[in-house]
Amino acid sequence: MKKRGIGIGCAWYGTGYGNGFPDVSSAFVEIHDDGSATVLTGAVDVGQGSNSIYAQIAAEELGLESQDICVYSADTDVTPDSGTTAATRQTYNTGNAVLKAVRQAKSRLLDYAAREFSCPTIEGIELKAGYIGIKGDPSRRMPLADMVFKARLHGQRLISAESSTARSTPVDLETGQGAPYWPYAFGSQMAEVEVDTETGMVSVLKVVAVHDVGKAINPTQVEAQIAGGVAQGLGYALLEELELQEGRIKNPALSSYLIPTALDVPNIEAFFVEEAEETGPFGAKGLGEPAMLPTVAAVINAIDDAVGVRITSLPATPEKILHALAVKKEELAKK
Amino acid sequence: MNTTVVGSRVLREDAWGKVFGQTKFPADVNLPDQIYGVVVRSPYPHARVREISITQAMEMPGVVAVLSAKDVPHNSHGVLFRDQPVLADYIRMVGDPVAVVGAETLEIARAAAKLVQVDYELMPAVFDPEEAMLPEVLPLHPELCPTNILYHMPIRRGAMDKGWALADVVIEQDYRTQHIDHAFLQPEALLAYVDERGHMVVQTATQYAHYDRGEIAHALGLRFSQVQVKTLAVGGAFGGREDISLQIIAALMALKTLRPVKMENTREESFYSHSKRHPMRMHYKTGASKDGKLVAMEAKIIGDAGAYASWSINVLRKSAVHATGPYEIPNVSIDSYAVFTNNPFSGAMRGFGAAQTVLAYESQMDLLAKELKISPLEIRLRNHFRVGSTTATGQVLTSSVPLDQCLAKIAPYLQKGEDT
Amino acid sequence: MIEIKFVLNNKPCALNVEANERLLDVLRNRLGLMGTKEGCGEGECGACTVIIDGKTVNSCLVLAPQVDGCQITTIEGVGNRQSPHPVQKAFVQVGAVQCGFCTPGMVLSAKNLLDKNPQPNDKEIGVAMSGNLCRCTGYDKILRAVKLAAEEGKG
Amino acid sequence: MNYFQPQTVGQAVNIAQTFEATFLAGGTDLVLHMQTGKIHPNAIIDLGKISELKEIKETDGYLEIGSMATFAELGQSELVFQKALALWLACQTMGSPQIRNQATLGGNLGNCSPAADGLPPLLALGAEVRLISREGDEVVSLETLLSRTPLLSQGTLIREFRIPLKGLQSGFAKLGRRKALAIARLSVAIAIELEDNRVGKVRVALGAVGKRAYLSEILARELSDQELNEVWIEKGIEGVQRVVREALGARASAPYKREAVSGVFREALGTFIPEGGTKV
Repeated sequence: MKKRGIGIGCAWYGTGYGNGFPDVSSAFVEIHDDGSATVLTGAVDVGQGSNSIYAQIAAEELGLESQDICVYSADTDVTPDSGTTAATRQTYNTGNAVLKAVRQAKSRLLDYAAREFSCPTIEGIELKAGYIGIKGDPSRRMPLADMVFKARLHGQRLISAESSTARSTPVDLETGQGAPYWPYAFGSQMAEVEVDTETGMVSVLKVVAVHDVGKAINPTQVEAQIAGGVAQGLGYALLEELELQEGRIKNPALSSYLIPTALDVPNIEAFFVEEAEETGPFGAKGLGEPAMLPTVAAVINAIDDAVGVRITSLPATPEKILHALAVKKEELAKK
Repeated sequence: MNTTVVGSRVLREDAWGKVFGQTKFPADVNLPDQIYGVVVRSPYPHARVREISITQAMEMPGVVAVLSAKDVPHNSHGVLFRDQPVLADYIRMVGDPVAVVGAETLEIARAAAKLVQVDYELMPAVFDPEEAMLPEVLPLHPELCPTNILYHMPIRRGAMDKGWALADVVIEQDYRTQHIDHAFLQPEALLAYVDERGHMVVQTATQYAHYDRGEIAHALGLRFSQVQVKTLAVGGAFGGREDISLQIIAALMALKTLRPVKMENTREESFYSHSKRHPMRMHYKTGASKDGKLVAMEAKIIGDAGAYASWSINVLRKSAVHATGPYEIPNVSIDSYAVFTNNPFSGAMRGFGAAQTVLAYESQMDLLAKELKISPLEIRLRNHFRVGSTTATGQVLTSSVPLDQCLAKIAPYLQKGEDT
Repeated sequence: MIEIKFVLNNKPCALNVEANERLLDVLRNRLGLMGTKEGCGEGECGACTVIIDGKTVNSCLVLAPQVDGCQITTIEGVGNRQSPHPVQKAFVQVGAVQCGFCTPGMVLSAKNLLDKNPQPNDKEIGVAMSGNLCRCTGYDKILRAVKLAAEEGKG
Repeated sequence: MNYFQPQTVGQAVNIAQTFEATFLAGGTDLVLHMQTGKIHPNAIIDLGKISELKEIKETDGYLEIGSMATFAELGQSELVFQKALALWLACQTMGSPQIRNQATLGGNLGNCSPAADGLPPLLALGAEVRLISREGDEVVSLETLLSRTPLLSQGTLIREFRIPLKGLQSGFAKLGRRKALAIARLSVAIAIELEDNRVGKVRVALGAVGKRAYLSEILARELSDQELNEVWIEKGIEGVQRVVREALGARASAPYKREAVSGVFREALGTFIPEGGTKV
């Protein structure tokens, strides 16, 4: 018989290195004569799309389009150190560094523009849709490129270097008390499973995942991170296990160390909650790791809901499930 | 805040190169006159290398060099401690690299690697972290810590006796998680060469080019300014590319031979050359009052660090800090341990210590809910963190704690279909 | 050495190969077509997928002499920046690309599916993509991209 | 290494008589084994260009399947669907699309892994195998062939499979760890003569419970010539569990497999008996 169950899982995750370890990211920015710009950071884009996030941050701040920004990263001869692409820190940390650097270069441009427009403060200047001009007076504006070029002829170079450091303190060694991470990210997922009571096989029918991202800088990438996290969570819950014998790996191959295929991952509904994190770039915080956390719990709890057995060791293999069902049957018989 | 580009579904520029197959991963770059490096790895989990004989391998036509521990200027690397050898003469895990062969073709390098004769003096090994914690077990890193307990983190908050006195329901349970591999799709690969400036250039896929540069420079005795790590496209990482894998070995070969060196792991080699997710044993005891409020929790968490420290301290710290789950519990006692064994070394992996404890704390929540005859959603609603909540480490969450909003969004989906 | 002749991405190609050489190695090392990736070397991950005579296969499990007389399509033969294949366009638009290592194989599997079955249902899409492993995306956006490419094909 | 690519079966057999060669069918196992160094063939005879070996046709009361028919071709064949459902089903879930496009039924037999997906259906359907060697043609039942060691003598070519068309109803189910790219941990193929609710002759074959797929004579005896009803199904489940228990003995996988086989048996029945085999 195939029995269905649903489970819920919640998780939290302190992003960044934590415990007072200096968590610093850096970025260089140059605004070019044609109004495009280049961002250099040490942050490796490991496929999650950080470069594209930095392009959006820089473009937003400069009133440009994302494709006007070249992001070049992780070449030690060229780019500054931006820390590891890990700890769910690159959108937040390097995003902050990029934003600071862009603002610094931009403020030089605004200073110059304010003089050009005879505006006593840069507060009166805005960058919008490729133009630079006086706030509230659409007649007085010029293409950004023209202003940059003018500035250049006057010897101004719109370059900058900035760093951003996350807040974190070491915890007390005896009591563990302290504020080790900031910010924390939260998430909750629901899984619906179908358990075959004869074979112990678990099919995951559906996963709904809701994650707190502060601000989704790119909703598509947020959804992609969530789905990827869920799939890894499903592998963790049901399939994956390195088999060791005296320290030797018995399954060092993708045919024996099994990760989910396209048919093993169900329809995933991904949602995000945006409550701005005041210290993040445009309110954003990281999502990479949190996305995979609640899945395990949702699946294990759903198995219990379906067939009334609690699997306490991962992965929840068909063997463990059948065994637990047999034990339960025996206990019921005793009663 | 009103934004136009931020918040929009901008297309990723790099996606185009990837759909056309143009994007260069480290395996996709070559240089004229390059040689191929293949690593000889230990089949034993704990041993001393008495002697390495390279004569036979060197006699093979096409073999350019065979290097081992004695050829490494500063034979160590590591993210927290430099406790991991570049080429080992003391083996702590199966797969520890003991030598590297450089040859004109990959086939020759592979064949020659089989001819490198290593004389191992086998030593007793320990694979069970709880056994490894016993004081009489030989410590794997006496220079770091006198026993195999690399790290212990206690968290103490409130008063346990008071907490248990308030508990109407108590659930006590053991949980276990397994070793996990990152299984990124692209096995480790790189190209290392000394360029026209006389600088060491390493083109690879990593999570932290600047760290790699520092470790290469340290091991080879070069200035940071003489080492360039250039990151090509990274075929997935998930924490598995944080530690050094082949970077220093390839750079060493390039330095010694002054030839470009190409290295590419097979999938099997890949399994042996990066870290694993820590398996954890977790003992949990959680108490709630009959109104469904969590009042006390005790947890003991033992993480198998394997053969090297890597990020184990940080990982087990993260386990401890997150062990309560996103719930307010006034009385908490948590102890987490990172323990050396002769298993493959554990390190960073997506979730980083917070992934294991989810199994335990969320199972406890459902078990408590069942005892209290309230729904799994209800028990979470009664306990979850809010702005102003205090965590087990005493940290006050001052802003952006929208777990309530997450749960509100999930709630309508908590209905199941029919059995079949 | 064995002389083989085949049509590669619509161009005739002739070369001498060893009997035990894999097609994957010939494509990458002899012909410089680096879009075909090796992820596992055992036909499990699908990163080395190519299309031979209208069928997707893992080029790590094909001996080069086997393709004598065949038509081969690699990722380099599918679309370019001026005129991307609808599948490639959909992958970019939907956001189905993360690290990109599995992407060439995924694109070829999707293209082959749509060549044979322009209006596949969800099940058929899932099955067609099940021989290509991905560790980043959770397949969600990939399956959506294939669906989108099929829908675009309708018009 | 010599590499031959004959155009006809005759040429292939001639080459095999001259050289100590290994036949290359789809290559999904052979190429892998060559790569890992498990096999070092002296010479290879690539059967891929022999079109007569790819034929799937009905002649004289037999479904004839050339040894080089791929799992994809079989899985897309209307004829196989109509006449040999168990085999057709096995072809849907074997490996992945890429593997099914390459792997052949003949290769599946030649490699003869314990979990070979194609063999239990062929056994259940009573398939014969036509072999060609220097001694000449031989038609042998698959069951008999699978009892030989080695399976095939040097230079023997698997020419075709012949499934007698006796109007058997058949079904198949396999248990893997995941839904694609799964090696069978258990597979069950069932073929029965079915008239109304009366079961005639029954053949049950199992995969992944021994060194090679095998046909259970005991089950055939116990389940033939009866009413098809709940009792019969439960009897089948009990029987198949007993067979698995005996076959696996003290192996680590035994406790799980002998339990799980009941679900696989039921699912296999459900593939050709309505109501999933749970109700009749």
